[in-house]
Amino acid sequence: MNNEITKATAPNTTDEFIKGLWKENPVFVQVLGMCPVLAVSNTAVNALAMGLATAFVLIMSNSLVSMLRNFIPKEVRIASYILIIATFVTMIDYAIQAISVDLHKNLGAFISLIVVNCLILSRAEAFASKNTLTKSIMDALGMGLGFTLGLVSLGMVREILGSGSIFGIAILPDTFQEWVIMILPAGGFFTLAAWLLVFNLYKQKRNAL
Amino acid sequence: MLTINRHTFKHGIHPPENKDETNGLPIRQFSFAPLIILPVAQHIGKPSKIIIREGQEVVRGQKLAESDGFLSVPLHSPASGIIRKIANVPTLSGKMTTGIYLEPFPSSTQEILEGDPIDLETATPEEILLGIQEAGIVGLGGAAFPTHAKLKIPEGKHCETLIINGIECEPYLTTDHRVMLEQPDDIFMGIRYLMKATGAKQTIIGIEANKQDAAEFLASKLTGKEPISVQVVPVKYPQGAEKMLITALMGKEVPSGGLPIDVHAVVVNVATTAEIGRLLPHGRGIQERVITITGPGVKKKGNYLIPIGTPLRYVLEQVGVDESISEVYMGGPMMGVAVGNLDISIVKGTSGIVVFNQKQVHRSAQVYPCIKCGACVDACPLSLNPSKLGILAKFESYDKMAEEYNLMDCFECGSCSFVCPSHIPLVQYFRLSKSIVRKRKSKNV
Amino acid sequence: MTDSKTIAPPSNSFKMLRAMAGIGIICGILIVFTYEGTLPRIEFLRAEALKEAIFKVLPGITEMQPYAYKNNAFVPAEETDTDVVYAGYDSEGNFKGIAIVASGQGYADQIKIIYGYDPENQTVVGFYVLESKETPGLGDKIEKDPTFLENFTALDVDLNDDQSTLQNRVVTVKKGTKTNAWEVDGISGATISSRAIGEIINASASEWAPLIYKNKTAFNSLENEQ
Amino acid sequence: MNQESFSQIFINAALVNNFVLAYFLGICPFLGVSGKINTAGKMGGAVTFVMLISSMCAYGIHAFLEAIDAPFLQLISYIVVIASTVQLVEMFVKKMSPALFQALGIFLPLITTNCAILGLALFQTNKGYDFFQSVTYAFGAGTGFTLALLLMAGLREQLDFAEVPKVIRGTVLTLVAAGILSLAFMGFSGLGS
Amino acid sequence: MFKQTLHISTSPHLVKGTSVEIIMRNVVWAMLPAAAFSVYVFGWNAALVLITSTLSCVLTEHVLCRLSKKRSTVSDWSAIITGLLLGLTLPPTFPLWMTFLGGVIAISVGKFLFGGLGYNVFNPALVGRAVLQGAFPVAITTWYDGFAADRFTTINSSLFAAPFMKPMVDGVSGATPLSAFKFDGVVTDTADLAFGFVSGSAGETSAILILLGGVYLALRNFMNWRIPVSILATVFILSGIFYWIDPSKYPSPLFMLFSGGLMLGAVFMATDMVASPITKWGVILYGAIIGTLIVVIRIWGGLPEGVMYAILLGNAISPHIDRLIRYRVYGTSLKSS
Ligand SMILES: Cc1cc2nc3c(=O)[nH]c(=O)nc-3n(C[C@H](O)[C@H](O)[C@H](O)COP(=O)(O)O)c2cc1C
Ligand SMILES: Cc1cc2nc3c(=O)[nH]c(=O)nc-3n(C[C@H](O)[C@H](O)[C@H](O)COP(=O)(O)O)c2cc1C
Ligand SMILES: Cc1cc2nc3c(=O)[nH]c(=O)nc-3n(C[C@H](O)[C@H](O)[C@H](O)COP(=O)(O)O)c2cc1C
Ligand SMILES: Cc1cc2nc3c(=O)[nH]c(=O)nc-3n(C[C@H](O)[C@H](O)[C@H](O)CO)c2cc1C
Ligand code: SF4
Ligand code: SF4
Ligand code: SF4
Ligand code: SF4
Ligand code: FES
Repeated sequence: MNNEITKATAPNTTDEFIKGLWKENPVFVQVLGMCPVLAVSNTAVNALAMGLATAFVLIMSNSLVSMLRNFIPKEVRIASYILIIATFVTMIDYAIQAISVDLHKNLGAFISLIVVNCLILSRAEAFASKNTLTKSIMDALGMGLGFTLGLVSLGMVREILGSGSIFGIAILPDTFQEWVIMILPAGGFFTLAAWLLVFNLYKQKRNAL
Repeated sequence: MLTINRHTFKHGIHPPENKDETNGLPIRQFSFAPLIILPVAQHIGKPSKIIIREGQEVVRGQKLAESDGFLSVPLHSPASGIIRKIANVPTLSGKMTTGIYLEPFPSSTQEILEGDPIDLETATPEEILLGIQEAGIVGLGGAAFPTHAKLKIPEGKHCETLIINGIECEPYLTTDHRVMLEQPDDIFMGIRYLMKATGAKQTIIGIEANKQDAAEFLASKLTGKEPISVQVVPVKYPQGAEKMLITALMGKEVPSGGLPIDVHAVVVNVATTAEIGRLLPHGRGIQERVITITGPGVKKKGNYLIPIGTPLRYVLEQVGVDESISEVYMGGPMMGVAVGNLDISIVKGTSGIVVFNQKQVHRSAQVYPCIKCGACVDACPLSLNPSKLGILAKFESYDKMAEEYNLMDCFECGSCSFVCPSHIPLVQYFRLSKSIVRKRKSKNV
Repeated sequence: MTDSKTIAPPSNSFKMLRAMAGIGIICGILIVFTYEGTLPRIEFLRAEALKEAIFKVLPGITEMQPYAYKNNAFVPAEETDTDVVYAGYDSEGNFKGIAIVASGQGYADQIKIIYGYDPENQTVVGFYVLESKETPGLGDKIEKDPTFLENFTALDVDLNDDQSTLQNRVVTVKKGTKTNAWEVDGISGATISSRAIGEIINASASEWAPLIYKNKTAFNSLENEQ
Repeated sequence: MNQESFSQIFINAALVNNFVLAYFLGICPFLGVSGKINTAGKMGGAVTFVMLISSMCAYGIHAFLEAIDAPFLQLISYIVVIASTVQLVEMFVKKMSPALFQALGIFLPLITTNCAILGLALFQTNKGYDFFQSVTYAFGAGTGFTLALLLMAGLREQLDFAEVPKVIRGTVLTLVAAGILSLAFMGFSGLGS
Repeated sequence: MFKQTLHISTSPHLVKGTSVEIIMRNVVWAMLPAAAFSVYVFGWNAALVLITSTLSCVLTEHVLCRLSKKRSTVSDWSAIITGLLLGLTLPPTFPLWMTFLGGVIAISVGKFLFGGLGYNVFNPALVGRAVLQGAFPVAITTWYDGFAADRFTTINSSLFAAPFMKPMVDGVSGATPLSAFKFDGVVTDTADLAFGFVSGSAGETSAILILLGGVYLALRNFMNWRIPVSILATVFILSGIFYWIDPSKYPSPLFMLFSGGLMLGAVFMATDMVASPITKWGVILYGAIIGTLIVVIRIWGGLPEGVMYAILLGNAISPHIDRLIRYRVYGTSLKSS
């Protein structure tokens, strides 16, 4: 379905890129792949790392799927996509471990869980399997960045209120009372709800005009 | 035999009774209005067929219209007089229907025309039913369902128990109370006819504890030779509803969607019974009925024997009402219908007229959302969930109401609306919802 | 999808096989290359982290050596061993103490810690949290709160007379009420987490301290094999 | 090796560290299938079942990969084996109970690509549970997932009949309710120790 | 004579004469003695917290109604209940800006988002408190002993912490009977508990007065007495069994009944009819579940007190209770022949 919308509204490659950032933002509009969004957005750094990792997998898998799209028979396409995605996830998992043990510890199992993030599978299925390499890369870039943007905007709110810092740098005075709830699971639910509310209000206002 | 029950049906409510002002006042004859207006559709079922012409002179008790099929009863003239007009008349529901304008002869003796008497000893059950139909009798308890139709036991069923409904649980009304005190012989005669017609093996007269005097009086008349007993039950609304009464007296429940005959019972109102006992031995038709006229807005409160067809405006002029009257109900305040037009007239089903003035009507208009206090759930005699039904009705989920929450069982007693602290018009919602569901169903069939 | 299950023509299933095999090969190559490429660095980082932790809990050491407890004796550990502790030595090769990893239920999830045990003085000499999901700002004070960490510079874990277990239970008491050397001063607002630490150390030390104390000579020499 | 007792593992997985409300796993089905109590219950049952099966598979795979010393294949083999198992379950359900299959709609196939399932497999490996501990863990996690789903469905069925502004109706309201539910589940913290 | 226009309404033409507003107003009256006593125990501190929480709830309700262009519903008194109850669950020296925030959250998140009066699936006051407890766990577990000599002359400085800033902790902080029991094994005397000579949140201090308020409401039929009875009975019986098994390890049932927020929760909070089941048996089951959860959390959980969590979980379960426990509709289950 996504594909039809895409074809009708996004004729050129820049549009493929832009749509993921805003109009079809995976977090705020499509509400896809919510688990990592909620779980690792308790700090901006985690959110950024997770977003980039997801974007990496998205770009790589979209490219490979697009390149192989004429080679993969329909019957085994989902299986091949999963295989491809799992490969890139394993790669990024090791890469992150090699960069920093701490970061890997913070992101926990959620790096591995990128495999099952339906955003990636749905892009492979709905877009990359039907479009050229460049378009697919643009699409993945847009979606990946849009996802990262969504994650980081959540992470920033949660980190500022929850720890008084942003990207680990304290920006509020020492006497600031942290809202511990923001780092707790409940805070994740609430922050996402608040962002979606803001988005809905904005949409409503725009439609009213 | 007089028994006093401690138990009755589950749930229900206790609205203020307000019966003391009229329950001691004997039934008094009402005068004839200068013009009597008779709608032909006075009962549930098919309206009767008019058999007189404009300008014709008629005698009191003469048939003006005859029954049109099984679910229909004739209409008798309440007075000797002249037919002025056959034209549309207003009714309680606001719709116009065909009716007869009758001008009684002034100061005529008002002798009553008699027909073929039905002899209790020799008549067959079928003949009794026919006699009841010919007498124009419908349920005087309020439903105005043709009594002979109700008494006809369907193929394959049988009747064990005849229940005489002397409950009168509506606040304010004392009609049945007075009938029981003043017409015991008619009642027992009626019972005999009814038992023969239905084949019932026993009769229970059910009376609420606030009419202990009537219960004791009727019990004192029992000879012990007939299988008739009087049972007193605790006061609770809506005990008069036949399902509740059966549960209170017999401890049985009428199956959902079923009729009393499913538990081998037939329920007849006590005034209906008295009317049968009075009319059948003489082959007469019904021309008048007992009506309680009461309420804070009425000057001469009382129980009156009023000719059918008397215009409401005339009735109120005769008894005198306050300047500031603001609501008039036909029937009691719990189930009765508010009158919008005083030009309607008394019909066979009218059991009371209650008049409220400004003060009583001053109720809080503020409707709050349902706070799920559960008062309605604990009030509903049928154990429905009015809270849920009300919310569903608000969101127009009528099918869900009917399928999952037994909407169609609701008999619109209004207990839920009475107790609701949020003033949600629950029963009003349910009436509407039921009619919509019925319409949808009939469309689908 | 339709339900008709027609048998795919051979050419088609060959294509499928070819595709899967091709993808499998590509993926395999990618994974193995990444794994081989990153493994040394990952192992290095892990070892560094462990070493750092051990050096933290055993002040003054410069070398360490893992030992495994096998067949009632401590022997230098091999890679596959499970019950491993780490002996620490100063620059002159003197045995300074043992670092022990332990874990237990905290407020949020399992807490994994490492602590240093000095069999000579029968005290805990250092403490470090390896893994915890305790609430930031509350329970995570067990990692940062200096007065709490102070508890573990000389925590008494004396053995009882027959050297079978601890003389006194290690207990966490309310903040500011510590009176005995075997008590841990709790953190107010994080009573549960700080108690959990006390309990973890108590349980682990009751098990390990008698073994280590009995066999302390086993650690005396640093086998220089690297 | 892990010393936790079965009851401890179960309570931890079901209540204290509820997969949905504390670990954020399986949020998508949680948001997607919690509209009706009936479907929620079936989905919960299906997920629990798949969890039990994949937990056993994962235990086996892990042992095998340990033996051949190929930890880098963990993720790929977990996902492939779990996916095929679910495929089998799906075919089985479709055959045995077409009504159930209909009710679960598109969600049964999506269970495969549900992080709660994969997360379970990864966590049990990380925690070093033995076979029976793993199965207990899977059962606890499935129970917790079902519980969260059912509670949410009950709330949402009620909220369907609330006068809520349009901008809030739907996902926003569900997330807020989930947040409060997650706060309420914090009451269980410390239980399984 | 009949110039009057007649009102046409549909039956029933009689109503019982209660209204939501009357019920809510009476609940406020019933809470006032307990509130007044907490002021007596904790001085102006408690008064300020109660006033702030109430004001903030009422204000939030008013503003939200205005923003959504609805008639203000402040006059139904329910926001006042929410505010008072929230205040009663907080420590008497809780910073006022946090108290205010709690009120805003209670009404906006706990009530308004779900559709306002009658639609909230959770108890709004407890939503407010749960969020506060999640956000500021230290401040909300910092207790002071009651009956301080200067309680009517000075005000604790932590009340006036600048908005969004940490409160300064001064004065002596005391342990609540429950945390004293859980962490130090100290049992407080039951009479002290019942009459309020303990530290704790404002509403924890006077079990007797709360109980009296509850009896008043139950007698006037403004409250479902089955809920508190079922909760208290469950707690009493369950903890009685454990106490009987091992009195040295488990607290006595009387201690359980009169300590912590149990009384307040059972009488005033679990009884919020909006978020509780509707049938008699449903309500009893609901009470039993809450009671069990309280005992489980208090005895085996990590936290000393579990009333709030237990009631919120009870709220979440109550739609299911209403679905499973319904009255048998008259005449059903008998076959219509
Ligand atoms: C179409 C129709 C058929 C009825 N058939 C019977 C019947 O066969 N037997 C009977 O006892 N009552 C019958 N009734 C009457 C009702 O069951 C009931 O007695 C009547 O509505 C008055 O009862 P209530 O005033 O308690 O509601 C029938 C009613 C209607 C509308
Ligand atoms: C809510 C409700 C209340 C009723 N109250 C009475 C009553 O007080 N007295 C009465 O005779 N019938 C009452 N009825 C009507 C009875 O159900 C039943 O129709 C009647 O007793 C049958 O007798 P009838 O056909 O002779 O009127 C009530 C019906 C309903 C639905
Ligand atoms: C959101 C939240 C998080 C909490 N996190 C922790 C924690 O990580 N560690 C801990 O010991 N207690 C934690 N608690 C528990 C409370 O702070 C608890 O009341 C406290 O440990 C009691 O100790 P006190 O008597 O020292 O105040 C938490 C409570 C809440 C509400
Ligand atoms: C007996 C009773 C108890 C109540 N308890 C609460 C409560 O604990 N919290 C609350 O916010 N409102 C309470 N209310 C008020 C009211 O029900 C509440 O504002 C609604 O939940 C708002 O929809 C109570 C009302 C009554 C009658
Ligand atoms: S595939 Fe995953 S992310 Fe997508 S809807 Fe399902 S559970 Fe959610
Ligand atoms: S592939 Fe995913 S996003 Fe696309 S229609 Fe299916 S579920 Fe929706
Ligand atoms: S009107 Fe209907 S729902 Fe209401 S109490 Fe009467 S029978 Fe029950
Ligand atoms: S009586 Fe009114 S407010 Fe109470 S539950 Fe019923 S409908 Fe709701
Ligand atoms: S279920 Fe976790 S991302 Fe969807």
